[in-house]
Amino acid sequence: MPEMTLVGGVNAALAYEMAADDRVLVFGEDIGVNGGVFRATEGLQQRFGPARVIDTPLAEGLIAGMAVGLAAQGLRPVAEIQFMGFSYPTLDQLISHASRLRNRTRGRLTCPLVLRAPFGGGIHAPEHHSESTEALYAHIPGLRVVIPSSPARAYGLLLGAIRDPDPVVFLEPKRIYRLTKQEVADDGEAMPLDVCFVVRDGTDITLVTWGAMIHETLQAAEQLATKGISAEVIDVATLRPLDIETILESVAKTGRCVIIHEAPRSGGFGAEIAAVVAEHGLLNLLAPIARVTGYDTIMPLLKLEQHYLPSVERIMDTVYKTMEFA
Amino acid sequence: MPEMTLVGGVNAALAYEMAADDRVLVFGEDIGVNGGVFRATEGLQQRFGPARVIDTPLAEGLIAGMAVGLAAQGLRPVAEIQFMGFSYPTLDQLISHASRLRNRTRGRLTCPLVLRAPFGGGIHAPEHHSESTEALYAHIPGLRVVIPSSPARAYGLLLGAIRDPDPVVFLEPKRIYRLTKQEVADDGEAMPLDVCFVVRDGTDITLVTWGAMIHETLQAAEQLATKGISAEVIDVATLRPLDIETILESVAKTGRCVIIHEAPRSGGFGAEIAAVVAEHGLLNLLAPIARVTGYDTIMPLLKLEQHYLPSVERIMDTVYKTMEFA
Amino acid sequence: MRCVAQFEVGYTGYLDHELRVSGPLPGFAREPAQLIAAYRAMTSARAFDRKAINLQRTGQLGTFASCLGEEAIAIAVGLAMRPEDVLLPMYRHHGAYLSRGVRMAELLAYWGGDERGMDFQSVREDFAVAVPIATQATHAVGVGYAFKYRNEPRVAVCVLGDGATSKGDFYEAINAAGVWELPVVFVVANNLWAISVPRPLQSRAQTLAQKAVAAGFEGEQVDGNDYIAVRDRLDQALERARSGQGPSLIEALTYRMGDHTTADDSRRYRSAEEVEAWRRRDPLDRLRSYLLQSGAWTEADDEALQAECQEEADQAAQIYLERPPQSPTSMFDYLYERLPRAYAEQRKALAGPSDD
Amino acid sequence: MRCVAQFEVGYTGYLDHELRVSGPLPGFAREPAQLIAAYRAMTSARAFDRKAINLQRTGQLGTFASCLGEEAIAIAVGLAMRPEDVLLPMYRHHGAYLSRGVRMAELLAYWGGDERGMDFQSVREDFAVAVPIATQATHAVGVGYAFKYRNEPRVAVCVLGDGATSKGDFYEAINAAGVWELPVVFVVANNLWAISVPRPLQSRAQTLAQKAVAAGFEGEQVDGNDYIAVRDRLDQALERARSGQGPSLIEALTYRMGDHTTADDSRRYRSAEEVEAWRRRDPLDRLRSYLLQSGAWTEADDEALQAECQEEADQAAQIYLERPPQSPTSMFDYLYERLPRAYAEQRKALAGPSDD
Ligand SMILES: Cc1ncc(C[n+]2csc(CCOP(=O)(O)OP(=O)(O)O)c2C)c(N)n1
Ligand SMILES: Cc1ncc(C[n+]2csc(CCOP(=O)(O)OP(=O)(O)O)c2C)c(N)n1
Ligand SMILES: [Mg+2]
Ligand SMILES: [Mg+2]
Repeated sequence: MPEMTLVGGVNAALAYEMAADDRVLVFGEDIGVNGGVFRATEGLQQRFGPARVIDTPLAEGLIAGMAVGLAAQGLRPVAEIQFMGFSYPTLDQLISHASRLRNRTRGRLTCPLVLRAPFGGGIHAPEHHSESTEALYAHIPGLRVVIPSSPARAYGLLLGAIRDPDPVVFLEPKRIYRLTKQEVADDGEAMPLDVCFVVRDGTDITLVTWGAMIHETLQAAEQLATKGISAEVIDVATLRPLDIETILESVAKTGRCVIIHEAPRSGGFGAEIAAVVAEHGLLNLLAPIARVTGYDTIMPLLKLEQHYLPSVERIMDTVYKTMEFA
Repeated sequence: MPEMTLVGGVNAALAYEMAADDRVLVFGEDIGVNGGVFRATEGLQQRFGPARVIDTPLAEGLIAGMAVGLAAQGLRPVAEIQFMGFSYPTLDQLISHASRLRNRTRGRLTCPLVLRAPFGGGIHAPEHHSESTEALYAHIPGLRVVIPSSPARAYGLLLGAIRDPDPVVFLEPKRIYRLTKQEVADDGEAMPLDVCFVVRDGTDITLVTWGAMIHETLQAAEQLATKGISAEVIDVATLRPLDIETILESVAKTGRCVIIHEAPRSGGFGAEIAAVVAEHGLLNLLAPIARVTGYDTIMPLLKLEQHYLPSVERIMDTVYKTMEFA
Repeated sequence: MRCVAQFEVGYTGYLDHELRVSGPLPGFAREPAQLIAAYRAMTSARAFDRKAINLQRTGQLGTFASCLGEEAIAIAVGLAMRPEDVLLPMYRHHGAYLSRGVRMAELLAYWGGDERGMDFQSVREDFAVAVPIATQATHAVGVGYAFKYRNEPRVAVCVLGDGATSKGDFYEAINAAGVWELPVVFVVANNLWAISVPRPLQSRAQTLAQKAVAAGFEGEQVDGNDYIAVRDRLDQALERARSGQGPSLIEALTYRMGDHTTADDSRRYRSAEEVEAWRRRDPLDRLRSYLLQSGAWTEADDEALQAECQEEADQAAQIYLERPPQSPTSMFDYLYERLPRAYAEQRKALAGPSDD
Repeated sequence: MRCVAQFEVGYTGYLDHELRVSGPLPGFAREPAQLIAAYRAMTSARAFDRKAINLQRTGQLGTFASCLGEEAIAIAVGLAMRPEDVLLPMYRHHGAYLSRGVRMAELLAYWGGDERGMDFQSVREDFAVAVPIATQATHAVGVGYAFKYRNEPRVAVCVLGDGATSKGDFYEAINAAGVWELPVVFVVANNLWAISVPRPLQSRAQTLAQKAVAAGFEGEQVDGNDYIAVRDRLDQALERARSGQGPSLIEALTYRMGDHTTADDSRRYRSAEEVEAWRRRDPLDRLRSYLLQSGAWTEADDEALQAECQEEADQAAQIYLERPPQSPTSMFDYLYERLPRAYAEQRKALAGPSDD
């Protein structure tokens, strides 16, 4: 089995599906000859030609809109937005069209598109290159919002996304694009887009997170283990539709829940998870639901970004407080 | 004191502030000669001239971007987006610039703009004319998001918004634009943009809502009173920054909390309120926090829209369930 | 300064409102049957329009956007296209759908607030009405790309208003269609108003056709109230697109004779004189007078046609009004191919205890 | 087809890379002092560039976008503008800021990841670097509108890349500037690449200057590596804008001699030959050779200048590196004029027990 990084998983999934299905087109800015600024599409244009791996003009609204047109025509467009910070011009097309095409036409037209974008901070990038605005996308009915946090899940979930008959926003945690390698079978096996993954079993507290924060959360869980605290870690993976059962089951077991995300706290997707637990799991709770998140500020430029991102320490502190609650 | 409708309150606030401050410019589509499709700007162009009351080309991105430019130049732009469903092309400017100008330049440039848009369903309008996507705006640090739900609050909060030194998204519940009249002193008195309003006192349960749903919520509260249930009703009014104290105080008193909004449930702003209560008010809770919301679907065309909107009945049902919880 | 590039915008009109004919007519216009077919379609579209406004006035339809005065464009688009082409319409030109086979009752359903209206039974690849202005323009790029990619001799036709040409989407689309030389025809129905905003406040460009210069292909103007001219230029543009010669932009000069929609009162912002002046250029009157004058059509034919079209619209209204409503739960049934279990409970709550 | 509109795009170049002079030079170019001042500014900007790349390579600066090869545009913009004009820059043309009085250490702070860098002490109404492509174009409309509204003889200058001209924002901005005849000059620095995407993939338009046709005003091309030409055309455009004659679009033809940014490797997508061919058109070399040839400048002058500029950049780096860091809590202090109490606790948590 080949060893893959997370971005390697993305690349392998794209290559696999392009080879298997000539309806799959990949496009975006700098994704052709250059292979994408993160090399997610490396080698694809060489292999599949410029008609299927298309460098577009610099226009994100166009990219989203043409994806809708291609999808309605039965193709399988996979568009790349270079950074999430440049994805906002796509929102109109996603909200007004991609998410609605099927409903609007009662199934006559459909919109099986994938819009990929790297997201999150911590790579010392310039302004607007470190956003985590997944909550905006996750609030839109008709979309799926999927975030892989390991090479295997990047591969499997992206295949699932491309094959899904409905529009998928696929957000890639760029901070961990190359952080770890993992053996992943390049077997074309897709993963489901409606489940959370329990990535570490535990009994004392449930830590819920997604994207790059999985990394800090698992580190925290390991350190907590040495202090005798057994943390269960859930990778949400698909924010819409949300697999609340897996989260509620875990909280039913542990009685405590901490949600960790990079995005600003207020109105972040952690709120939805907290709300669901507060609505359906209240009686199981032994302590308040806590959130460890980015602050309600503008993501700082690189000199201060590490102060913005939730750290292992901040997670541990909150876990301690939650454990001590009585 | 003049009697005003909610949209009349908007119009009066605009007129007052334009007369008082010649830095105030009003612009958008059809807001000049036509006075806006809802007549919110009626009479302003006649009174203040086309240089201050400007019909723009049909381009919402332009409207938002030029507002940023005007604001940075020390003017007080008040832009109208004709319907919230057409506001998505403004998101890039709001997220990437309006909310950040002050922070990016450490206060050298600032962005005192107001972006007004009618929102919400129930007026039998065509597709895209019934949206409630306030949660998208409310997740953006650096913005204020304000929603009036009475003529007096429309007047006072809009004055507050125009005078605020930072960008404000001002969402007007169009379903109740003309529903009620109220005596409002046209005295230029602004209301604060960081408080929730307790619009009905009660002791048994806290109902939290905003915008047009205030109407159904107050109706529900009245009917509940006849059944011996005393409901406190909070109009959130400003979603960002959120006045959590007022909400927590009320829940501390009542022990029960139902949040009502028109927007789709998942990732709606109700989640944030539930999360805050679950984090800081857990011990006071006698029952799970419930949400009565629009469904996680596309707002239907007019034939079915009444099935989508939370009704008095749905609110009452949820209140009963919450009251009966033991 | 050395001149490095030069551009021209042409204008085509064959039959003006005083029935003066310029130049030799294109072939199709010399066949009375073809013109009569177009005139029938225009008349039918206008009857539909009248009926829809009536239904709206009597509370049986939602807000409706009338096509009054723009039927020559709508019908020319519909008739110039082949069934396998794809239409990406705005909300106004019902006649284009109708002449492509969409049924009146289907369109009424849509404007009556029933999603099934856009699940029409013919031309099933045509796009639904685009309400957010100009957003359909980039869809047309995708559709055109799909045709080109699959090597299909098909054309995407995207119709927009004058107001729509101010929006970035329009520009991004024409620019991309130029780059990839896509089989897309952009038709700008310039009816001089975008709700209350007159054409000069949309752009200082003397013509909207010249917007194509920015995208590196040709734009042209046509008399939008002259069916012959619109149809002729569309035929050429579609043929160019179909044979791999890339995109075109046609600005059709017309006038919105009615209010913007039934929710609008255009007397607030424009003069009765202006409306009256354009009434004399009514595209239906023009074609009818021309046909009557040519002898291929008689007053009796016309009376019969009017009655026929009225009848057709009445029947469509009947079908529309008698259609059983959708179940409220249908709002969940087309959200995704299969409803995710996360929303099953919401659907159940909406259905209520009795329902499914 | 009748022709109803015609357009032309002109091109201006005075001094080409083989030092051939065309036409009579504009007045300023006949004063050696003026050209020397420009050459100094260009040399200084290049030294800044070199220093910044060095700092980045040694881990002391963030990702940096080099201006190498585009200094004639940057400096012409900076010197053509008056202090009271407002610059709306993209991220690349540091020289424009520098020649308007922004200090090198300030710019280094910004590129080093410190927000204080955009709180520069001169030209305080200039906009900050716009990272999201073309978003500054509509800001320029607002700024221009403010000038016109207040009757101030000031000009907004908006600089964009070739890639930026594909974006709807650019188009919406030029269109609106046309409608309101605003005092805005749009400068497109066409360096033939947008990261790895070559100019022909951005648009089929033969020139980017002709994009202005879509907005109803004139666009023109200029040799962007010829300081004299860029400055001359900018002077004219600014003068027109200042005197109420509305907006202009200038496409300056140049070449990005370096990588897109320090995070890019341009060898992946373009040939060494192409880069080499453009190296011979280097705008600094051209102006230096011309000045040397004219006798107004000597090799000794040049050596002194190089040393001086190097020294200036070194000193700026020193100031930058020695500046005490911001407190982490500063991320809350410029979010709103006054921090809403909703976020007070977050700020406190960040500050930690010891801090304020
Ligand atoms: C993006 C967007 N903004 C605003 C509106 C509201 N609106 C509906 S129609 C219209 C005017 C459109 O004018 P034009 O493109 O000329 O088409 P016409 O209605 O004249 O046929 C406006 C502003 C909209 N539907 N979409
Ligand atoms: C809206 C947006 N999309 C994508 C990017 C990423 N990006 C940064 S620079 C660039 C290319 C810009 O090219 P051009 O406008 O020609 O300017 P140049 O860098 O060549 O000076 C891209 C795609 C961005 N900054 N903003
Ligand atoms: Mg129009
Ligand atoms: Mg470039």
